Amino acid sequence: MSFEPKIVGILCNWCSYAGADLAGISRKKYTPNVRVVRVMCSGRVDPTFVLKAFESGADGVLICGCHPGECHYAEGNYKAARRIPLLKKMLSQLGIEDERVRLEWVSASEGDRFASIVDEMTEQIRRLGPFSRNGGGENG
Amino acid sequence: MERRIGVYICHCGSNIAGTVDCEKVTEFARGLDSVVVARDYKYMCSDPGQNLIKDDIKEHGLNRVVVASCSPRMHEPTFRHACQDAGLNQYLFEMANIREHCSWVHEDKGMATEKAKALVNAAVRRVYYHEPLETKEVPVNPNVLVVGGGIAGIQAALEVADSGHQVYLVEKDPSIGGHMAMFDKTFPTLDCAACILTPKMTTIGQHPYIQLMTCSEVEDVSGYVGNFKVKIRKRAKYIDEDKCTGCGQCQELCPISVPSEFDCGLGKRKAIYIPFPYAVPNKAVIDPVKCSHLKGLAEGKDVCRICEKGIEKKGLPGCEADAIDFKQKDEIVEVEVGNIIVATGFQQFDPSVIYQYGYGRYDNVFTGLEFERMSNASGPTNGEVLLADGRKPESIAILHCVGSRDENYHKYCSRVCCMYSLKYSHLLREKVPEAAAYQLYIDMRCAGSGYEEFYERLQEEGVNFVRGRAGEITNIAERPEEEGKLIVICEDTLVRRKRRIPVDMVIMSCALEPRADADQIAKTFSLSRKADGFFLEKHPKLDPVATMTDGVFVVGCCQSPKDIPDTVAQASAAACRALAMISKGKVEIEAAIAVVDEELCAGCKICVDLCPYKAISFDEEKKVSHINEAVCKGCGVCVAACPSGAISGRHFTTEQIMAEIEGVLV
Amino acid sequence: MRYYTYFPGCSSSEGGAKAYGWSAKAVSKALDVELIELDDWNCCGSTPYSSVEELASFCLSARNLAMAEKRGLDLVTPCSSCYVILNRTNSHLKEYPQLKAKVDEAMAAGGLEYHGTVRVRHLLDVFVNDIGYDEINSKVKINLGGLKVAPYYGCQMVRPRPSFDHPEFPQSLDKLVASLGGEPVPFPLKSRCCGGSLIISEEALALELIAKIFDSALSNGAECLITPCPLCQTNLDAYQRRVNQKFKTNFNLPVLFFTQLMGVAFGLSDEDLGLKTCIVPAERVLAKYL
Amino acid sequence: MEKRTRADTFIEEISAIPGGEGIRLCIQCGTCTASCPNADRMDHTPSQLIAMARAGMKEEVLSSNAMWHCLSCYLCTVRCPRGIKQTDLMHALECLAVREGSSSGRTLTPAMYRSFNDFVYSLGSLPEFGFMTWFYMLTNPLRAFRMIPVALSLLRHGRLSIKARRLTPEGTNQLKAILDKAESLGGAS
Repeated sequence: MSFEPKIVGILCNWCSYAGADLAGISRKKYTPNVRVVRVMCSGRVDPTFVLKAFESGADGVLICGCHPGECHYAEGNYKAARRIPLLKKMLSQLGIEDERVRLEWVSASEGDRFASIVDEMTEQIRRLGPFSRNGGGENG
Repeated sequence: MERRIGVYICHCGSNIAGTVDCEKVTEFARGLDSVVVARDYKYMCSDPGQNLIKDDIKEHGLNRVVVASCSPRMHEPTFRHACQDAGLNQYLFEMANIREHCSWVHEDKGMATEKAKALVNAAVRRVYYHEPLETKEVPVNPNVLVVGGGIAGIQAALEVADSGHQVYLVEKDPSIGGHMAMFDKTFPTLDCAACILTPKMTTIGQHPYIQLMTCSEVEDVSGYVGNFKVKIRKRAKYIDEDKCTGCGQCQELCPISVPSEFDCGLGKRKAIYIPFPYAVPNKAVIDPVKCSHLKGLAEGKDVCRICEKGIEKKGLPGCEADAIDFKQKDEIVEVEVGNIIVATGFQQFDPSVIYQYGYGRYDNVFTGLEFERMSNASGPTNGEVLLADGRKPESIAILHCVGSRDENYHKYCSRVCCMYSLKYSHLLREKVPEAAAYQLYIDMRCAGSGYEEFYERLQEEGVNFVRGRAGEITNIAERPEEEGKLIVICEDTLVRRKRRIPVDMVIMSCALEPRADADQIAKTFSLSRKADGFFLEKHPKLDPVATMTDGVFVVGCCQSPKDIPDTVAQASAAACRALAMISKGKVEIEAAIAVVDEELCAGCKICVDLCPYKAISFDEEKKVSHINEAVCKGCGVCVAACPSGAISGRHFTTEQIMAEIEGVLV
Repeated sequence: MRYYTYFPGCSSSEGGAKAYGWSAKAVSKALDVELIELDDWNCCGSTPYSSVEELASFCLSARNLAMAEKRGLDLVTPCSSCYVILNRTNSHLKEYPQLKAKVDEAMAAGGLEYHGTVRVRHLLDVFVNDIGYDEINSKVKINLGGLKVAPYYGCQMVRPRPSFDHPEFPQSLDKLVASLGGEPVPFPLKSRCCGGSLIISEEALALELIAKIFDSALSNGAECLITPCPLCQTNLDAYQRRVNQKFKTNFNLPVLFFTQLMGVAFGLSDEDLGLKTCIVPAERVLAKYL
Repeated sequence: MEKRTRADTFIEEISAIPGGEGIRLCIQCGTCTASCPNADRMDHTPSQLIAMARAGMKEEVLSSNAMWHCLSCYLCTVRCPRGIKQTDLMHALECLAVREGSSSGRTLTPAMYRSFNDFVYSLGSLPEFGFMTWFYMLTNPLRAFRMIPVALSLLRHGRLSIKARRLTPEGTNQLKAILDKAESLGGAS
């Protein structure tokens, strides 16, 4: 039985969550490894959410927001665009592989895109192996 | 206070139950902390389904409710109301999306069920921390802003104004009328566009409840549903509108003539001009880019001004109404409205990028709009269909799907081209009866009342229908009969032969595409755009005129290509939505907003600049930030940014989100 | 000095277009471009192979690409056919994983692997985009003023997308001619097919197409044609007489490689350019520039 | 698992070849035919070929001369409104035809291609003179004689080399090894 990673998806309500809904409405199939948590805007994503996720057993965290310029709240996603890279830097210093945290723009019309991102990331993390609490992946 | 949570798993017929083992999930939910009752049911959104919840709330004294079914974007309101009916605050409810995010996207029953459990668990953990919230109501400003003066904007404006509410109609061009004003006849009834449009246009001009602003554009929108503040730039026309009588004397005098936008460059206008005979307002404007006096002023010279002074030696007086005012400046107007209807329309696809069709290289290849003007009695050729050299064409080819249904340009079908192409054939038959007309089509799409009948009528009129898309248009003759002609090369896919069709004139039925400035417009009114570039409606079927931004509606071709009947229907629909809100008089505003804990606030002011809605102000006395509840939209950017954790986002508190994250990871 | 890995292709090395190879080298030298020939390269397979044995055809290209990859430079070819085939292999290997798997396996049999990192360029692309028209213009010793040239692009340098020029209305050769002082004539058929390799099996067709091309060039006042494709050059030059026989025409249009024309403008010697190999003599129109 | 119709499997066969996958997207607009310099010589137009394939007319499609008349000028490919790689599709059909041994008798192209490939296989490079004569002898000696003027003028201008460029022995073996392996792996699909 191959390793099934647990990935927390934090999606903004207006674009990405709607995009994920569209994937469902159009019956697009993708791996069940991502479990979605809804926030109003990717700008709401507090770096501690990501840490919390890893602490409570996640192998990866996927954050999705509206495309730049399309944020329902004008510019929240720009905030995310600035915060998440900082966070990733910090994580890498903790020995957590870069691929375990991913920030993507998914619009309400991009159901297919959401699905393929999920499949892709799941595959990536399968390769990385499970995230072990004591810093970094087992092979990292 | 003790938490008493009820959990309800929906089968959604087989939509969920087909992939997720609902009984197992229910069983799992029963075992969760603080859950006092868990049930599964065929259709939770049905009345009996909702009654299950209501009864349990009363019987088991539930104080938190979780429903696991479809997307909250679908039925959250339904279940919130159910809770409210049973006397439970609607914010003590949480939804788990086990359809769109689970049963519909996974095939493995086992894994889907596991995921469903996790999502339910997360919802239960989250709802544990939910707090009752009171939604506030604010009054709705009864004024309405309509942006764009095409048929869509005109219709919407009239609907609202006729109900006795103030409308501000903003149009960037000197006259309203939009594309429809350029058309000659309209399909399938063939009534003349002007005849049915001009009455509406004049009404707009005279309507006591409509303030029309032409040569104007919306620069900034602030505020929120029911209470928008709008900044409008009125560009200088260099004409005193109150004085101008529209006599047209000035444009007779003006020595500068330039291609007319209204006639698609086939005709000319002056630097001072009235856009077209039935323009509304029927007043002159000066084109600052072309007017030699205004250009002179820039270099400190005082030239021309013939329109103002007239030509003495010829005894021609200048503007007798003394309406010309070269000193006029742009002005910024601010208005307050409760609802905004965006009707900014489309632009015609520029076929010159399809090199092999030769538009711009061959004189006698025309766009649809050019042909509309040509066949219009008030147009540049007085309604005669003429070749560039003035001859009458003996044969004409009409090309469908130019820029539409084409991976290289626009994938979508522009919906109206088949019909207006048929209309062109009919007009040609009227104006050059002896000429042969060819229609090169891929599929004839005539879905609409009276449309298929119109197609049949044209077949009877003897149009040559060729089922095939033109590959290219060339002027290189290979046979004598091709000399001096344009040769349309295509496959007649019904006889399976390559054909070279020599014609005198080619008309291209060009795609309708999003306006070049659609992106700017989207930003101004915080709209989203679809993959094809048109504005995104709230729901493609059930909410086609509303948008993700409450109080802002989209109608007409800025939302997707459509014909006049559909546009008018949509415009009326949007007006009705706005009026509904106006007649209700008040609107609920989001309770899930951010609040500052003044005890914790360190007064660092980081949040103040972060807020995209300028909802946060700084209280200099108390040295703390303050959030305007009416303006805050609850995006949570400030919450995530506050270094001292003084700001919390109601209904999306860190506590709640953390609990949910923990929850999905069982 | 700019460095590139050079893939001459069969025709421009030992084949019918030797002169193309010579002039390409000479002109490159003048432009400080160093073309380092790929050792032991093999035929790209051209159209015939990809038509009959698809997998083998990709392997043929892949071998060349794999060897070029070791060098880490752009792979430059003067031959439009090689250009399209090598590029096609690149894009197909990216697009079709199952194909890549097979090619990898076959390559392994020859002890090679290809990772898909080689950028395949056409010589013309390098000249006009890496070097640039101004630079080229600065090297002109004999201004070609008054020479009316029809730039014939052929198909496979500009199609399919993506290429470095417009697929139906390319401009690079026109601009090149202008930068040499010459006068590019309007030429509607500039990127239409000359019959390609089918000249051998479907001569009648090819001759027809060639005749049309000459017609279009001549009617727009061309004195000669230039081309970036060995096959086009052979067809238009070597078969011009057959065209005249077949259609009772008397075309007498020299067909040069664009590198030969550049060489003339740069004042390079004839043995560097091999003008003598033109079957329709070019001296007549070039006389005043030689 | 519902039973597949014959049409289905033929389409799948084509779709499996790189470039063939587009066949399902065709809207039969005929742009490819209209753009093809050689459509008039084809027994079926390019778009018709697609329609036939989708109707499962395998024999008719593979014995057609249409794909063998393709000049690989890619005009259809850049113009196709559905982004179908028509030229590649034609090549795919050629390969299938060869694989099924049902290539058209009405054109010499397959023969020409084959002799071309034989040369490349054995030499790793193409001696045009040898190749041309070989081809004409193979197909129609008379045409060879008609070609003598062309050949001679090429020769006279030093443009036909009798001796072929050869790869190094190692290179030749390496190439053979690769091609043999490829052979053993079957088609590109």
